[in-house]
This record gives sequence, structure tokens and C-alpha cells, in this order.
Amino acid sequence: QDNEHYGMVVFLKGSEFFNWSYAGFQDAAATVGATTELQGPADWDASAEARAVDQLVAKGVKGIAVTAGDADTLTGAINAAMAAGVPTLTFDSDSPNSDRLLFVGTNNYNAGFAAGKAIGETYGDDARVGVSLIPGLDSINHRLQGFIDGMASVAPGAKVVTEVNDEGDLQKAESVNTAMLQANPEINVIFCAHGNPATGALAATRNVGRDSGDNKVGVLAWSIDAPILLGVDEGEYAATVAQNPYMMGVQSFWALWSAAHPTQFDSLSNPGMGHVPTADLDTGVAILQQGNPAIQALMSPPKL
Amino acid sequence: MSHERKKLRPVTVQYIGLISVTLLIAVGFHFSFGNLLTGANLRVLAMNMVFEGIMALGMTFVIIMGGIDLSVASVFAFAEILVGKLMVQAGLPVIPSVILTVMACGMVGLINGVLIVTLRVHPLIITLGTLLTLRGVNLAITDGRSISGFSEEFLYLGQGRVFGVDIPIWFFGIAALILGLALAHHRYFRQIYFIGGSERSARFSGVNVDRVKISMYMLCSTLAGCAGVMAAAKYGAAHWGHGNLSELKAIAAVAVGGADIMGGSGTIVGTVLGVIFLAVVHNAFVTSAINPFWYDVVNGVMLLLAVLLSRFISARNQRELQSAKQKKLDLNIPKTNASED
Amino acid sequence: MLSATGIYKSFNGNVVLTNVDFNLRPGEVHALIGENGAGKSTLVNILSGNHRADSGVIEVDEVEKSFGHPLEAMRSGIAVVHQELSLVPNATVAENMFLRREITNKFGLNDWRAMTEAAQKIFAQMGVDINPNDLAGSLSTGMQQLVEVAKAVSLNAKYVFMDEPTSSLSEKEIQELFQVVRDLRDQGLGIVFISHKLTELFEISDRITVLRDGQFIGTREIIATDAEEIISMMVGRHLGDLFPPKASKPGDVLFKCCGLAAFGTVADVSFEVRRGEILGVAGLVGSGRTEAMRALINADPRLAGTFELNGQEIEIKDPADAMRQGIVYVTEDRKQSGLFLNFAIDQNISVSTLSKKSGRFGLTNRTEIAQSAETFIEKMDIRPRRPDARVLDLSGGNQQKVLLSKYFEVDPVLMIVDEPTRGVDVGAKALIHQRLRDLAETGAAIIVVSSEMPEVLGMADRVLVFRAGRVSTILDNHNSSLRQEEVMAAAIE
Amino acid sequence: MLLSSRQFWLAALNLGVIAVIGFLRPDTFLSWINFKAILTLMSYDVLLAMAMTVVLIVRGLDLSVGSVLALTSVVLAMLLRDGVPIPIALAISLVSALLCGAVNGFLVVKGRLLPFLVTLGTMTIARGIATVLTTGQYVSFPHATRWFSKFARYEIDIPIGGSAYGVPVTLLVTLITAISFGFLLWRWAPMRSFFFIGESPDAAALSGIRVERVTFTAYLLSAFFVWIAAVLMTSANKIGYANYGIGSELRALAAAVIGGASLSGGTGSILGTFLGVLLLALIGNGFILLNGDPNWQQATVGAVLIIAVAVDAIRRIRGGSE
Ligand SMILES: Nc1ncnc2c1ncn2[C@@H]1O[C@H](COP(=O)(O)OP(=O)(O)OP(=O)(O)O)[C@@H](O)[C@H]1O
Ligand SMILES: Nc1ncnc2c1ncn2[C@@H]1O[C@H](COP(=O)(O)OP(=O)(O)OP(=O)(O)O)[C@@H](O)[C@H]1O
Ligand SMILES: [Mg+2]
Ligand SMILES: [Mg+2]
Repeated sequence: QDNEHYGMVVFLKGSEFFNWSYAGFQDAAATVGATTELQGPADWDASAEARAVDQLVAKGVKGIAVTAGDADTLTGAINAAMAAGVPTLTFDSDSPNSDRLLFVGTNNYNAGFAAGKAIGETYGDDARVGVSLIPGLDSINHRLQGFIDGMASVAPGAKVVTEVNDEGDLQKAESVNTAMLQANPEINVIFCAHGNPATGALAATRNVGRDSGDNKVGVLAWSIDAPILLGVDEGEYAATVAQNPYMMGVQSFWALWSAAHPTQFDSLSNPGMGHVPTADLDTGVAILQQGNPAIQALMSPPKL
Repeated sequence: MSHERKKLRPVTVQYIGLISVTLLIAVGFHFSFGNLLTGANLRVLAMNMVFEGIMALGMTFVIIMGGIDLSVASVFAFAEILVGKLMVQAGLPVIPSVILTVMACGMVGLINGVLIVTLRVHPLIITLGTLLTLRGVNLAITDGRSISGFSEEFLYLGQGRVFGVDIPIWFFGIAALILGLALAHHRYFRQIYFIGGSERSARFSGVNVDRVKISMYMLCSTLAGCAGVMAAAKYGAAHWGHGNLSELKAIAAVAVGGADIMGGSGTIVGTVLGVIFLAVVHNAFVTSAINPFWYDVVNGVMLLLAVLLSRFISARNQRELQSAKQKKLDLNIPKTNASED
Repeated sequence: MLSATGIYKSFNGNVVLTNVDFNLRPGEVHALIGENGAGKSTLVNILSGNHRADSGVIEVDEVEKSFGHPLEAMRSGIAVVHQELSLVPNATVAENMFLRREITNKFGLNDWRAMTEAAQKIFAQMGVDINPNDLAGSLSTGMQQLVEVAKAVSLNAKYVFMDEPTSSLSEKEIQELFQVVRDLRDQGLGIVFISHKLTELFEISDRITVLRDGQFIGTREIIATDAEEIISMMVGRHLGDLFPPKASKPGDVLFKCCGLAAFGTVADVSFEVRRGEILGVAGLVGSGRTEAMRALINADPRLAGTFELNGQEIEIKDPADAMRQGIVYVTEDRKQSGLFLNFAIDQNISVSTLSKKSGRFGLTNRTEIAQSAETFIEKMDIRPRRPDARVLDLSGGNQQKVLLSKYFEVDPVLMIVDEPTRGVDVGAKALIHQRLRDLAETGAAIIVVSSEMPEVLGMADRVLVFRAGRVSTILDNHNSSLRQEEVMAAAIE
Repeated sequence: MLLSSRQFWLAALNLGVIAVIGFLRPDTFLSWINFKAILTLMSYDVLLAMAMTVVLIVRGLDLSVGSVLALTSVVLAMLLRDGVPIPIALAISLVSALLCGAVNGFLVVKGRLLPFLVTLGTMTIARGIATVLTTGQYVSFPHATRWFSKFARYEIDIPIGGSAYGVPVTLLVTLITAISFGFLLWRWAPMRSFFFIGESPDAAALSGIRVERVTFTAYLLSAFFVWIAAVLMTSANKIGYANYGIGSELRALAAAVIGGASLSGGTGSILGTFLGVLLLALIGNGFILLNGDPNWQQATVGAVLIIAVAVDAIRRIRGGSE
């Protein structure tokens, strides 16, 4: 009898964030002797993810956890997987219109809200925020909306001044943020709405000579990469939004495992499958600032 | 007359090599890891490469002609987005939307072609320009968001099956058949071998080089457009990131299929074999669950090996030709020895 | 009748043809002659739709025409065998012949068999043995030339232009071609024949038209003129001897080659050359002369061969190595492997001596480069007289002079020149011959590979004859006593 | 003549862009801080575009510059992380970059394969290896000697006129490399042979140039520039990363072509390439300074490329041969 085999599908395969998720997925699987594999493109091409899901179904895995690079693009593949009886859920980035079992991940709006609130509390009505983002990603849009609302909830006078497109590239992030600070000298906070641009944004503050002193631009990162955690600990960044990708992996696995092993109660939403949570699982965020003990814990990334 | 060819042509050798290696990989992986040669997997395998495959068909024509078209990937995404905008946002019915979209993609080819023939700049540069520009346009007109909410009839174009085979695969097969036949035997398409072999000579022989060139770039982007339309139907969504880097996969498939990137040679059969080969390699990787990070490495090595192989075959052929001459030379010892005064 | 009246043509402001009148009757061979750059090829290009004249009238059979594309000229019954071969190497001979006029079956697809047969028929008619299914690229230059003629024949053209068709043919092939040309003329075709070889023109043509510097000088009936008159029309002056006197006294053996072989083309070639001597190399086209010379400097891989220079055994690892030791090879194919077409004259001339001309840190010395270019422009009479003119814009003969200048600049001890005057007019020819002899007089040795028998006989002190990749014999010619027949006999046999 | 007309109009174009943006946003655009940032940030692109230019001149192409950048930075960072002394780590990373260049050069020269295909292959392979080595994660080296992670951003004050301008080491290194290499390419006899090889390899061989050796050298040189970029980037960002330079090969190609290099070899200059990169950088910068829609930012590179080659082509066709 072969081991049970589960698959995880991501975009930007190999990014530190998804490695955390996969580590959680793998570790959870190991406790019941199941095996796992990681599939997906190394870039943003969500259609490649859809194909990877198809592939895993054809291969006959017991369950699939997928992070939807684009919600709509993955709908078809997820539906097909579910129709074929393979329990499939989304994590980190949802595909809400699909038949997925559930979504495991950060509620991006809530996370953005928390981040916005933290900025509002620190800077008050004086906060003038520049946002570094990749346009068009649903998760990022939700974060931004949450951020705006969260900030407004404590500091109604604070404002988001402008947005720039960093294309998810470190180098690019540095140039566009530098230009943004040049063009808008009133900006005193850069909100990095996703993982990649933080180092670039920080470098940008240095480029315009505003990395220290009274006029310092605070950079709010959205990442748990080691260099950024180090930077937070040294006070270079104002803070970082730490999601819990490891837990996303762990929870994803358990949900899939439960779905694949029916108990005396059927799944409420997908009869015939095992019992899984009927609502999305929010793995939460922590806003880490200098001195937070969690930083040390996160500093050693998982080995795969 | 003794004017018949007895020898295997180098391309034939390459095809046989390609087929055997493909089979070897498929069977080898099937028996070591199971489930490669199952119906479900073969379907996934085919669907995995089919859009790149369709682009590779068009690319074959352009490459034989001595050109190249990097813009297909962005045309592909552009077709998805345009068909989405026309249907979902403008509310046009399926057929006019599809026709308009494919025509618009043909127009991109027209622009490519016209720029290439009037500016006389290397096609790599021009199509790089259109690739980057159109990608930016795709991003801008969608705000980076995907478009979805297609009608059922439209989705049939990507998800429907006839005799158990998906429509895009039918499209690929039929297009390959028709284009393959045309390329091998139709006078209009034969001209591109002449253009690829020597543009100057083609012109002197009465070939309307500019027109043929433009039409081939149009063919290439029209096919990319068709692929894009079907992809939108297949995924039920249009997104600017779809098909990223597929231009390189399409070119690799053509190159693996034995076409000369400098122009003048190549066939549809070769391209189809190249597409299948790359699809099988990719699939073998996934089904075997070898560390997927290695996939790129192996893919690159495969490309290099394939072009090295075709190089080797043509070198060997050359050598055989020389050997025959050498034999003649050895027999032909002059009666009078070289005499010095 | 095909007639052109008052043709003007300029390229980027450079006037190339002014007020040229030319006509061609059916059933005649009309020779066109003139120095390099006189505008012959340009005239052909205009009449065949490849270029458009700035002004002037072209009439075909009394109907005024304006060709915008070669295809339109083809439709009016005009076919061209271009100066540079224009077959596509990786298509078959038959496909090349029938391009754009394919025979198709009822599905509109090409009928390969019918085309092969049609091609075979034409070849049989012409009496040449070429397999229509061979790739055009696998044929020798001469064969390809004949295919082009066959193509013109198959077009049922009424007017055929041949732009220097004989420049790369052997005597035998030339005679074959002439036979074909005469047959065509007798069938009522009008043929324009361009060549720099006067003897040929007198042999084949009925009328002759002379161009000089883009101007129409005159048309003569061939029986009513002679070489003297034509040459003076061409150059506008009297011409001295075409060949300089032979070597006064050959010196010691300079270079010795033993057992040279190249895979599949050349076997067991041995010879020696002396200082001050010009060694001619004759043979049929495809007899391996070029291959032997390229193998000598290892430009193409050499199979065997040992060399001695000044009595010392030497190795020649590659062309650069050869050049370092003073041995240079001047290619027969100036466009492909001779010149840097997009670069200026001075750049081309100084390429091999850049390091020598550069100062302490290897930095190039621009004044010296320009100066040496000017010296050669003077010495070789290169036109235009501007060191910064792009070589691509030069006529064939001037390009050849630039090519030779590059190697003269190296001060070689052994200079191997392959077809030194291919496609070069008489005036330039005499100059090139004189310069080669001048170099020999300084104590260098020169090997002249040529398909033009008069050139070999006129230049060489000794003649090495190739046959089928081997040395057939070496003949003495010190007192210019060698006759063409002797050489031919050794080459064919 | 120092400036060929190509470089002249490129320089003019750059000045034009500077004038327009400077006119619209004089306060922010026309400041040393802004120029310093633009120039420093384009340094990596300049180095990669130089790498591209060298091989373009010899009628080659190097699509692997971005991947080799990533691989080299990953190798360097991993060595530093594991406590290898900096000089040794630098040397090993240099060797690994040169190895990539050597593979490209070898396959192009000895295998007689097309540079496009060869470097397409090595592009995939190099990034693949970088990803395998790191499983895609950032490689930081917190325990390596501090100066390494500081030097690229260290600013050296250069007094010009009355005031001192702080020039980051990255920019300084790039400028020195570009100027010295540009000069050599222009005047140094051995490097002139690059142009002859690109214009006609056959003719170059018969003119006594060792074509194979020189072509190989061009690929090595290209890898060397990539190495410099990798070292600077690793130091500046304090991490090695397998996704550095994705898509930069196409940007480098675009910049080199805008600067006058051609795929058919024989032309190209470092000044032109520099101006090409500068043009793209200025337009990107102006886009943000003028608060352009970030969505359209990506389309500009392609449009500038097409316009630049079109202008040049029209100039060429109209102006004729000279
Ligand atoms: N496309 C062109 N662009 C610019 N100049 C040209 C072009 N074609 C020909 N010329 C110039 O026109 C003049 C006539 O050239 P043409 O080739 O007609 O001479 P030709 O008589 O055929 O000489 P040859 O005997 O050397 O073949 C030359 O000076 C040549 O440099
Ligand atoms: N009849 C033929 N059929 C096919 N190939 C031929 C024929 N004759 C010659 N060749 C090829 O054409 C090439 C020309 O040979 P090569 O250049 O050595 O001859 P050559 O004596 O230097 O003549 P030339 O330089 O005048 O053309 C050789 O590669 C030879 O194999
Ligand atoms: Mg001519
Ligand atoms: Mg020869």
C-alpha cells in the first residue's frame, strides 16, 4: 500500500513565504506518514498553476492545497478537481468563486486593517503614506483597502498619498520608491503591500537621505524574510506585518486530511468528504516591531 | 535515372532520434513511477503544452523565414483580455467577439511585419519591443485584474471535448495538419524557405518578400491569438500574466524540432515532435515528483542537447559526403607524377 | 525589341547612370562593357525591375513599362542571371528553377514530380548533367550558373541578361555556356552579355555597347570594331600592357610545401616557390585549388602537410599564425570572407596591422591608419579617394583593390592570391598585376590562383596545374613560352 | 569624430527628456539626490547592458546575463554565509561567473551553435541551479564581515566646484568600469578586433585575427561584467537571491540596441549603451515624478525601444549610406 500523497500548488515557487507554508504542510503530513509535493510556476503565471492542479488530479493525489495567483483563473481547475473527488482548498490567496473546500490564510482585509491601525497609532493624523504594490492582485487590493480603513479608524486625518508599481522586483522597488519619495516629499511612511519591495523601499529612504533623523521615512514591511526581520530588530524598518504561513500549511494539510478521511459526519458543504471547518480559517497576523521575541523565532527559515 | 535519394536525410535522423528519446522517457518514467501513460495523465500532458504548441506552429513559419517573434506571449494574453472585454464588458456575443479578437491579434502581426520590413531592423528587436509594449498595455487596460464570467458556449471552446479529446487539442492537431501540408507543398508557403535561405535571391526570383514576411508575422500572431482565446475559455479567466515566457517555450520547441533559427529549414512535423518532447519531459518531472526545482535545469540541458544533436547530425552528414569524395580522391592517383623543372 | 532611353539613376545623390540609351533586339547577343563601377549592373537592375530609374523610358516590344518589382519584369519576358549567384542553397534545383511559377496539381499543391521532369527536360535540351533533386547549395559555382541560365530558359523569357556569367567558370564550362547562349540566340532570344573578358565578347556577341562612368559612350557592330577601339572607348585613353614582364631572376627557394592534404578535396600536394617568383595555379573549377590554399594556412582543417620557410621547417596553426610568419592568403570571395563591407576603406586596410600601428599601450594610432589608407588609395588608384568611404558602396573592382591593399600592408613574404582579378575591369587588372609583380620584385614569393588562362600565362613564371585535388604537373613559363593548350591538357587529361 | 551621429542624437534625446521633466518638476528632478539615485539604480543595468554589448559586437547574444547574475550572487552569498573569507568568496564567485561565460563561449565557438539557443539554454540552467541551491530563498550572511554588506552603498565625497557630492561606490565602480572599458573598446588594438569579427568572421580570420579565441574572450568578458553587477547587488541588498535580474536580459538587449548595437554584429559602443540605459531610466523616473499611472510604466520600455530603432532606421534610410 502506497503512502497517501498530497500536493501543494503555488506561484512564485521557491519564495521564502511559500517555503514556510510548504514546510508546515510537509511537517503536518509527516505526523500521519503521508507524503507531499510542491508544484507550480516560479513566476506570476496563474494559468500554470491551473495546469499544475490538473496534473496533480491526474496523478491521483489525496488532496490539493493551492494558493490562487489569480482567483478566476484557478476556478475551473479547482472545480474540476473537486468534481473528480479530490479535496481541494485554497490558502494564502483565495479563489472565492470556486468550489474549494475552504480558504486557509490571512484575512487580507483584517491584516491590512491591523497594519493601518498600527500606522495610525504611531503617526497619527500626520501619516502620509506611499504604497509600493503590484497592481491587480486581489490579495493586495484587500490589504490596501483594510489598511486605509484601519488607519482611518484611529487617525482620520492620515492619508495615502500615492501608489507605485514595484513589479514584485527588488531592484525595481528601489527605483520606483526612490522616485516616489522624490516626487512626494511629504510622504513619511512607505507601506509595502507585499513581501518583495521592503528592502528596496528601505534603500529608497537611504537614497534620499531620509533613513534616520527627524525626517525619517518609516517603512512598514510585509514579510518575514530573515534580512527584513534583522532590519526590524535593528530599527531600520518601522515594523513588519508577519503572517503565519507555516500555520497555513499545517491547517491546509489537516483540512485536506480530514476531507480525505470521512468520519461519522459528512462535510457540511461537500457531502461524501470528511468533516472540515465550514468557515475560512484566519491564521492571523502579528505586527512585529523592534524587540519582539517572535523575530528571533522566525529568523531561522525552514529547511525543505 | 539514378536521381533518387538513397540516404536518410539528416532531418529524418533527428526526427527518429526525437521520437525514440521521447518514447524512452515516457516508458521509462511510466515503469519507474507509474501513471505516466494513463489516459487522464496524457490528457493533462497534452493540455499542458497545447497553447505553446499552437504558438510554436506559427513560430515555425517565422523561423523558417529567418525571423523570430518574441511577441507571441503578450499577444496570447492580449487575446484573452480582449475577448474577455468584448464579451463580458461590452456584452458582444461569442462569435463576433472571437472573430474581432483574432483579427486584432492579426493586426499586431501586421504591425510587427510592417515595422520589420520598413525599418529593416532585426525582428528580434522589433518583436521584443512589441512584447514589452503589449504586455504593458495588457496590464494597464485590465488594471492588472483578471476578467471572468464567460458564457457557457464560450467556455466550450476551451473545455469542450469531441470524441473525448479537448477542443484546443483538436485545434492544434488540425492546424498542424493543414499548415504542415501547406508548408510542405503549397507554393505560397514554399516561398518562405527561399526567403530564409537567401532573401536577396528570393527577391530576384520574383518573391514579394515584404508581403510574404508580413503575412507570416500575421499568421504567427493570429495563431497566438487563437491560442489566447481558447486559453481564456479553458481557464474561464483572462489575465495579463498568463502565458508568461511562452514565447521562449515555443521557440525552444521549434529549435528542438530541428529547424535552423537562422532560417531556411524546419518543418511542422519537427515542431510537433518538439512540442511533444517538451511536454513529455515536463510531465515526467511532475509525475515522478523529483525535486521540481530541477525542472528548469533539465529543460535547459535538454534544449542544448537537442541543438547539439542536430548540429552533430549535420556535421556527420557533411563528413560522410566528404568521405565519399575522399575515396574518389584516393583512387584517382595521377599517372604522371608532379614534375619539377 | 527592348529599349531604354535616357536612363538616369543615382544612389543617395551619387549619379551612377546619366542619359543612357540601350536597346536589345531579339535574336542577338549584345555585349555590355565598361570599367568597374561604370554602371553595367545598375543598368541591368533597372531593366529587370530590381531598381527603379530616376528618369528615362523603358519599352518592351513598343510598350512603355515601369517595373516596380523583379516579378513584373519577369512577366514581361525579362530574365536575369545576376552577377552574384542568386539560387537558394537549401532548396532543390528544381524548386529554385520554378519558384513563383510552380506546377501545381488539382489541389493547388506543388507537383514535385512534374517540376523535376520539366527541369530534366530543360537540362537535357541544354546538354548539361544536373540532378534537379540536388540541393542547389551542393553544386559548384559553375553548375549553379548553368542552373540560373536554365531557369531563364524555362521562363520562356524573350530577353535574358547575363551579368558576368563567366567570371567564375572554367574554360570548358564557358564553352558549354556559349553553346547554350548561341542556341538561345538562334531561337530568337535577345541576350545581354556582360563580361570584362574582351576575347569572350568578340567570340560571342553581335553588338557591343560601352559605358564609362555611368555615361553611354557608344554601340558598335562587332564586325565593325576591334579590341583597340573598345578599350579606348572604355577607358578613354590608351592602355599599356596587361601583364608586367616576368621575373628577372628568381632567388632562393622561399617556401616549400610537402604532402598537403585536406579531407575529401585535396591530396598529396607538394610544390616550392622561390623569392621573386610568381607561381601560377591553374585547373578546372572544382579541382581543389582554393581548398588546397585554404588548407595550407589551415583556414579549413588540414589533414596532412609539412612546410619549410627559408629552409626551416615551420608549423602553420591557423591563418593568424601564417600571417605572423609572413604568409597571407587573399580570398576569391571578397564579399563573404574578404572585406568588412560596412566599414570604411581605412579600417579595412589596417585591420591586420592594427597592433603594429598602435602605440605604447596598444592604443591605435588614427593618423597612421588614415595615412596608410591614403597611400594605398594613391598606389592602387582606389575610388572614391576618401579613406572613410564605406566599402559596401564601392564597385567590385575597387573592392578588390581594397582587399589586396589589406594584404600588401602586411608586407608578406609569401602571398597567395586566389582569383586576384575576378570581376575586375581591364584597367584595374593591369594595375593589380603590376602591383603583384612589384611585390615579387622586392623578394617576396607570390602564388596566383586563377581560372583565367591568359592571366595565369601572363603572370606566372611557373604554372602548377591541379587536377581532381592533386598536382597534375608543374610547367615552366619563364620566357612566356607556355601555351594554353598545354595547361588545359594537364588540367583535363 | 568622438560622437557618431547615433550617440549624438541619443545624448540629445536624453537631454530633451531631462529638460522636459526638469521643466515640469524642477524641485525634485533637478537635484543631486535624484540624479544620484537614478544613476546608482541604473548601475546594474548598465553593467548587464555592457555585458550584452560586448557579445553583440562579436555578433553574439547573451540571454543568460540575468540568470548568471542570480547564480553568481547566490554562490557569493552562500559562501559568505558559511564563513568563507571575503576574498576567497569573491574569487570563487568570479570563477563561477566565468564558468558560465566559458560554457556559453565554448558552445558558441566550438559547438558552432547559435548564441540565441545556447544562451537561452544556459539562461534556464543558471537560474535553475540558483533555485536548486537556495530552494528559492533569500540567502543572507549576517555573520560575514560587516564591510562587505556596507561597501556598495558607501558614499565617497567628491568635491566639484564648491560643494561635495557623495557618490556611492556602486556608481563609482560602474562608471570606472564603463569608462575604462569603453575607452579600450574604442582605442585598444586587441579589442578593435571584436568589431571586425562581428562584421565578418570569415574575413577576420583571414585577416589574422584569432576569431575563436577572441569570441570566447567576449563571452568571458560579458560574464565578468555580470560578476561585478552581482557583487555590487549582493552587497547593496545584503542578500543573495535566485530571482535577481528576471527579465533584465531583455532590458539589457533593448538598451544596447537603443545605444546602437546590432544583432548582426560589428557595431555598438559603451557610451551608446550607457545612454540607452539612461534613457530608459530617465523615462521610468519621470513617469513616477509626474505621477503617471503605474500600470502604464511597463509599456514605456517597449515603446521607447521601438521608437528609438524607428528613428534610427528612418535616419539611416533617409540619410543613405553615411
Ligand atoms: N545600392 C547601391 N547603393 C549605392 N551605390 C551603388 C549601389 N549600387 C551600385 N552603386 C554604385 O554605382 C556605381 C555603378 O555600380 P555597378 O555595380 O552598376 O557597376 P558595374 O559596371 O556593374 O561594375 P563591376 O564591373 O565592378 O560589376 C558604383 O560606383 C557603385 O558603387
Ligand atoms: N561538379 C561538381 N559537382 C559538385 N560539386 C563540385 C563540382 N565541382 C566542384 N565542386 C565543389 O565546388 C567547390 C569548388 O572547389 P574549389 O574552390 O576547390 O575549386 P577551385 O579549383 O578553387 O575552383 P574555383 O575557385 O575557381 O571555384 C569544391 O568544394 C568542390 O567540391
Ligand atoms: Mg557589375
Ligand atoms: Mg577557387
